[in-house]
Amino acid sequence: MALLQVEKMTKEFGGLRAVDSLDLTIEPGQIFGLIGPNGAGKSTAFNCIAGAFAPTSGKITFDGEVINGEKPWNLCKSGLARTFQIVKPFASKDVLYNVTVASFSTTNSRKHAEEKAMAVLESLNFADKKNVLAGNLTIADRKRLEIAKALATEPKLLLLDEVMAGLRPNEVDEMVSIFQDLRKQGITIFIIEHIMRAIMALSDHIVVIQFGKKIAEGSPAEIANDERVIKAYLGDDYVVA
Amino acid sequence: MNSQHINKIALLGVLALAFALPLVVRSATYLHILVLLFFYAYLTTSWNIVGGFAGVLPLGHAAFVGIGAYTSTVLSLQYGISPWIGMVVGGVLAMIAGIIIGLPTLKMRGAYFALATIAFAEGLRVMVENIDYLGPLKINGPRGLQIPPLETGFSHFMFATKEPYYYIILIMLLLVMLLTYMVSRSKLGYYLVAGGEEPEAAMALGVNVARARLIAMAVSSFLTALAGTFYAQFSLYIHPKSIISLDMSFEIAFIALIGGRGSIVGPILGALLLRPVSDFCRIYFGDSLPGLHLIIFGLVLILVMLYQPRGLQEPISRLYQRIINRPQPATSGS
Amino acid sequence: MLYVLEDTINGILMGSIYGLTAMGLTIIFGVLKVINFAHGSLLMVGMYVSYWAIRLTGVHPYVALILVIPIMFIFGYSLQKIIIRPIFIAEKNVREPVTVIIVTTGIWYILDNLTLLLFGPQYRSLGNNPLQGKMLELGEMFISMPKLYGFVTALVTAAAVHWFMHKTVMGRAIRATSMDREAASLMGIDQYKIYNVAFGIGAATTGIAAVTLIPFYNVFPTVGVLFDIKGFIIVVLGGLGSITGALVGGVIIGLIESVGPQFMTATWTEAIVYGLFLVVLFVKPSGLFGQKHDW
Amino acid sequence: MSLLDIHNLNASYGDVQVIFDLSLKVNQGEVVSIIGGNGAGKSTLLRVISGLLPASGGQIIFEEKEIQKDLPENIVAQGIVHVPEGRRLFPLMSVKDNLMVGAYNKRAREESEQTLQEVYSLLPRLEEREDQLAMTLSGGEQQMVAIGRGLMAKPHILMLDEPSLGLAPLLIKDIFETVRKIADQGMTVLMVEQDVRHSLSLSDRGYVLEHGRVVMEGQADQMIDDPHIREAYLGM
Repeated sequence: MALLQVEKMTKEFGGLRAVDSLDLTIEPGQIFGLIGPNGAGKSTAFNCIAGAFAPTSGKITFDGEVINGEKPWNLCKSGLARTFQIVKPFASKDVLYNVTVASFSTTNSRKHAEEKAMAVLESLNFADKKNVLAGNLTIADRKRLEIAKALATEPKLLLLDEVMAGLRPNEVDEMVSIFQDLRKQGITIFIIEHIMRAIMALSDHIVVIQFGKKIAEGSPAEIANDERVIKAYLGDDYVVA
Repeated sequence: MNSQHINKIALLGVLALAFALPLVVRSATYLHILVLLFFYAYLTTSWNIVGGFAGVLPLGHAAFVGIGAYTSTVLSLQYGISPWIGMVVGGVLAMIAGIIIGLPTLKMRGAYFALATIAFAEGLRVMVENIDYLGPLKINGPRGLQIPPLETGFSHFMFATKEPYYYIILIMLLLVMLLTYMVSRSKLGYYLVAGGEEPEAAMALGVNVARARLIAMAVSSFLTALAGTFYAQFSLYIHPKSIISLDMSFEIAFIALIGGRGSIVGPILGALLLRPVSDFCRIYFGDSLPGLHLIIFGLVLILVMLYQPRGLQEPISRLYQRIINRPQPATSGS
Repeated sequence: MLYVLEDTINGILMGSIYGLTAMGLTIIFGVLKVINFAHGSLLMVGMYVSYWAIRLTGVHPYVALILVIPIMFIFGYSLQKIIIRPIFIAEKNVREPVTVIIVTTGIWYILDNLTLLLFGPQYRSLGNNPLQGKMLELGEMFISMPKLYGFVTALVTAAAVHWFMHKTVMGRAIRATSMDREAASLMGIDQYKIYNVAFGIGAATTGIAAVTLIPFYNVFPTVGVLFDIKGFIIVVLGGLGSITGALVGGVIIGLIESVGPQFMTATWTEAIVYGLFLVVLFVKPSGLFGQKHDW
Repeated sequence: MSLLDIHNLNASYGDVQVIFDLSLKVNQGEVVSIIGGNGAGKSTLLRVISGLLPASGGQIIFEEKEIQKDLPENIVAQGIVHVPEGRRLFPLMSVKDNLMVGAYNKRAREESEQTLQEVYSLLPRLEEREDQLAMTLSGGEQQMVAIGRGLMAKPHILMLDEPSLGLAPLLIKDIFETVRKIADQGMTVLMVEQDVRHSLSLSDRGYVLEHGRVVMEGQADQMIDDPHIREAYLGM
């Protein structure tokens, strides 16, 4: 059974169709990439799935439950965690505090929550920064914190929204290996990313959308050579060599 | 001796000083000033649970003071019920009011919430001023209620001297500080801070921000009302214009903002700073320069917002850290 | 029946003056997105300026507008430029400028109490003036002349602001800034200067409101507080940022206050106003007119 | 000396560095395209030039004057006009008022009526719709207003940020046709685009950005079919 099933999802903003009858199927254990040119509707699709807003129509099924329009905090408890494109740390608090907020979603005890947060930080080689104020972190560390927070909620599906934007090439590589590790631990990953090199290296399966519609899907190699994809990215007069 | 030891000793020293103070301060005027200082510190600490941790700006907390004061006073005057019981009843009523007012407003943007709380407090004041009898209960409208000092004693919450009031409010303050300390280290505290700083991110991490704020509002209004009963028993006269006043609501917020929102010591610092200004201005310049203390409040508020927007608690605790760490430079991080 | 009609007319007249007192609040909010808690104090300052301008020159109250409008404009402009602007710049990246609200509260306290120091707590009334106690007799109804003047002034001011915002370069720049600060700066508009001007205009319209009030209303240091809270209620009722909304909100309050006492004691009407405010806030927080820029 | 000369520019959002040691120039009368995938730093570059985002290092020299420390409103006054990504019209203002706001700077203000007629003759649709509120226009029309509003400011250089963004293919052709007309009248244009083919076909020169750095530059007609561009966009 698919972990996440999106059927005929449409989202309109005042007559404008940002997402148009989109179908997606994510199998457990997959790293699933969603790409498309600027303004294609990726973030809108992402936000509908993550519960930031309800789709206008269509059906989203997660782990056997229909989750259309479900509140974000309930989605989190059912095992769906997300990161934000613009990272949102609790800036006046330290790293451990930030992650503990997240691990409270599975316990009421501060001691347990902190222990769990520490375990997540250690798994990401991040424990040495536990007392640093989140507002003082570098961007790479903020992205890492964002992932640590999402992981501390013990997700089955991790939604990643451009977590590599603004990272240096070596930091991107580090991020890629973190995600590969997570997959090994059995976490399914749904990723939107602009850095093609990374998404091509990571994904098992990629869906490309333009004007809110799916225009192609397949393995990274198939996508990179798909005529419709190349035209979507490079202009529709582009001569495909 | 490490800094943790110094902290403990300093804390004990301050506590001992606070308890010993009435032995030294024999003047009823100064004791009165101290009682009011602690009273405001208590109110601000209660305010801080919602106004500080949750990051919203309530500007009508005097309404809860009024609910507490009126409830216990009416119950004790008409039915002879001990103010201690009335205190709890008032707290519960205020909590219900806090939930009713918070339910629709806590989701709003900050300015709307601030306005809604002001309107609630002002509306309540106007109603109290208009009501002589609420069913069988005598509210006495604009004339207010006088508490005749008939029987003194603990169960009557009435004393001939100021010292007992001093100790009661001191203990109330210490308890409420302990409570906010515990809240700040609990799941609720974490959720309030997270929801106050980045509501969207907090929700994605499983935090029902509106519910956490509502709980904070309920706790805060309950605690605030308890101080209302104290005030009624201390001053023996309550009156809608003085106890449900905008000035009181704003003073609470000012103390918190100047001292430091969302910190445990912030309200104490704010009260230590502002209350004496207010009292001494009134004593010495009340006739010649009326309103001087409010001008000072306004100026201090603007300066703090300009240069220390997170309150004076921050630079002061930095200074304290530097002093206690001076003998031996910071050794280890653990 | 006639009483009700008379009260209704007087309620509309007084309500439009309320609307005029709140117009500056809504303009400032529309551009800066900040609720100016010192707005009542601006009105109070305007009333003292009008009072002294009329007293010292002995002119007809409305002639004093020549002095009051520029003085209040400069006052508002400077207040924003000197005190509020630095906070704005420091909080540039904050979604909601709560600190600015707090600072305007500080300004409120300073202005009210400084006035108390300077002029004392006593109520001052203009006393003998050409509009004092004047009534217009319509059949058996008596309509207050100073309020009628105020009503006309409120409409003229609203029309003038509308004209300014639509037909002048500065007005268009203000509207542009209120809709999209960044895009406006790409058009060469200095947003902080626009804030100064908007604050100046807000204060100037408040000064006009002060002139309409002064022929029949006492002035004292805390007079602003009454109008401050009324002003918040009016602009939220009408929809923050809307000038028509401010006038309509004002008229609603005016009507409740003047017709209400036919059915209940006068002070109860005040409670009804707060109740109505809370209901609107709960049911339709964007106000009756939404957050439209109708100017 | 070029009209616009950028040397070793660096820029960051907070502590995220987005532009690294970037150098580029635009000569009088040229059309220059900046292309590159999502997130390559193209829009950021325009935001730094127009003063919305401060540069953290390097120089921007425009008409022989350093401008990297100037405020946006002063940069417009000197003749650099930025038509932002996503149009950013003033939604509740009429088309005409939107255009008139474009002529806010002193240099443009005096000639605004005359410029308006020029813009109308270039974009006749706008005259038909001059009283309509901007928010009621279609995406293509909104982009036309945005470009017209930029022209109202009397630019010496017009910077266009993704004018084709979110538009259907037919409308994209219209927009590029308009840009072509503007260039033919002698306007210097610096354009950020995703639509490689269209933008390079009307440009004199082009730059390819990747991770905030220039990775390729050259004559537009030579770049147009270069396989490296595809690699830069699709990552393989």
